[in-house]
Amino acid sequence: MELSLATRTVGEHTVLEVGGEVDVYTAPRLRERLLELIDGGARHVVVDLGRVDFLDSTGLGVLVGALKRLRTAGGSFALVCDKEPLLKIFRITALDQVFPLHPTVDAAVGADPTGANA
Amino acid sequence: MELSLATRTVGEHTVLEVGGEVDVYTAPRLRERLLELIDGGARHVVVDLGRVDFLDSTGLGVLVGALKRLRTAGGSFALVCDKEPLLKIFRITALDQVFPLHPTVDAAVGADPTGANA
Amino acid sequence: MATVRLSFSPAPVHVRTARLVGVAVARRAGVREDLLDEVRLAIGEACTRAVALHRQYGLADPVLVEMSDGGSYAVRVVDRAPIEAGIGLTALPPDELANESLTDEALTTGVGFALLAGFVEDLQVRPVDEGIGTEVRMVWPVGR
Amino acid sequence: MATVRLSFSPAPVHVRTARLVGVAVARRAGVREDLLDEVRLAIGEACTRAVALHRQYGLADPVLVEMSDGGSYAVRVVDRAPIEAGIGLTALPPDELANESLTDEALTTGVGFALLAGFVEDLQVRPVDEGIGTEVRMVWPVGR
Ligand SMILES: Nc1ncnc2c1ncn2[C@@H]1O[C@H](COP(=O)(O)OP(=O)(O)O)[C@@H](O)[C@H]1O
Ligand SMILES: Nc1ncnc2c1ncn2[C@@H]1O[C@H](COP(=O)(O)OP(=O)(O)O)[C@@H](O)[C@H]1O
Repeated sequence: MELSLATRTVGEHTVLEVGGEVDVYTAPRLRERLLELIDGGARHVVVDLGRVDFLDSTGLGVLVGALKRLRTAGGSFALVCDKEPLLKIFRITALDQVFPLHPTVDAAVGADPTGANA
Repeated sequence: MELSLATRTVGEHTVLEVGGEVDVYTAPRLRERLLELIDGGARHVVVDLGRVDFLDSTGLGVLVGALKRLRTAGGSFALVCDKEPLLKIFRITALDQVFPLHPTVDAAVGADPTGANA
Repeated sequence: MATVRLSFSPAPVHVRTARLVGVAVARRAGVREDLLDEVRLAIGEACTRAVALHRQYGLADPVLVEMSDGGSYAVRVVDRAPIEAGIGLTALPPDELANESLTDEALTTGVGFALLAGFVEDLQVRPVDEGIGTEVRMVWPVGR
Repeated sequence: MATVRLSFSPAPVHVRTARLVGVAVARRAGVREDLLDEVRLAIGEACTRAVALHRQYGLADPVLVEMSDGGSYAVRVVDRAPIEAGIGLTALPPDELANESLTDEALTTGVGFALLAGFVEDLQVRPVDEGIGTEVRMVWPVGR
């Protein structure tokens, strides 16, 4: 239920594993953590939504914010998600056309040209 | 969460295993089952509360009703309960002085003189 | 101070909703985990009593549960039944509990009140300030 | 027809309470299990929107969620914000979603509305009948 956040590094990529409910109550903590990572120099960020039980518009807004910030900084941002209910949320909001969405962390890291070239 | 009821026979005793929540919403179903058993001829009834998650005054009322009915019919009625929170409920209501309470079904069956002699 | 109010048609199934909400709000207000079983039971008993009274008097009015956290977790359960019915509940002594002459309703009411009084240290049962009805007021501490 | 009403101070944490209650009452009303994720999301979005409006306008008034089951499961989420703010939400096209000039608030609002419109077949957003405010009305079928 509660938000969980764990960071690890895969080559040039910073992978943020998110678990629990990302909603109007917990999204500020996700935003804070993403800002810390980006301010700390992370340029290629992968957010793994594999253990997310609930994601609402506030959580999606935070993810778009991180995408924009990294784009401005010349970095990259991708999401890992393989659960159909979550994918449906991205489709319905047309955010599947905004985010690179991958079924696994490996696919996300491999698909990122910047990361692959590094 | 939902009420579950299962009946089995141990010698002269009819053991009713109750699980889930016994409250104002589900207690009528427990009452009905106990009446069925008693009307069907059961005289030595043991109610096993081992898998009960929640028990309120309505549930307790139903158990007292069964006790009275069996007493009138010359039968016996006992409860199996070993969880401290549940035992506390019996103590607070003084119903621990009304019901024979046993930690296991074996203890309940063994302690019942009618059953033991049968 | 944040307040959550739940009101529901006087049906047994909604007592479950009230328990669910009462415990969720208590947890969020910071009531200790080991008190939550008591909170669940006490809110359930207060609502069961209110629903029984509304049914007894044929009242379709909703039962109200008000939860607020301002330094402590306070829960009010309000019914709209005539006052004589609401006040003056007493716990029954053990030798009366299994007495043949005691009706099932009276027994359940007595046991319900014993549970409320036994589990809630800070308990008040009193007439509502306005109109007809009784309120059961329960307070639990918050924080460690 | 049974009705459950929940009202809460406009704080994010209570949106969780509203989701919890909304789904519990839906389940008891007989809404199909495979619709409950949508119910959870939609009630959450409607309440998130109402809380955001109350905060934006500095309103301490509670947000109201009313659930009723009379042949179907109907949920109303009522805010008390000035009407211009409430009506006229539109879903954003993809090329605008990640546009730098779009504020985070506007994006979240647009995405929230897209989720409501996308998940709830029977959705109405309209001014409240009395006083100031908007109501989001959602209906789901009950039974198999
Ligand atoms: N709004 C939501 N945001 C994110 N995940 C969700 C949301 N709603 C449901 N889920 C998640 O989707 C999963 C549901 O999986 P499941 O019931 O197996 O769906 P399906 O059968 O469509 O795969 C669960 O992990 C659940 O927590
Ligand atoms: N009102 C109640 N009626 C019946 N069982 C209850 C009630 N409240 C709590 N319980 C049950 O008591 C058990 C709690 O056990 P636990 O938390 O281990 O308590 P303890 O630590 O006191 O043994 C759970 O099975 C819980 O569902």
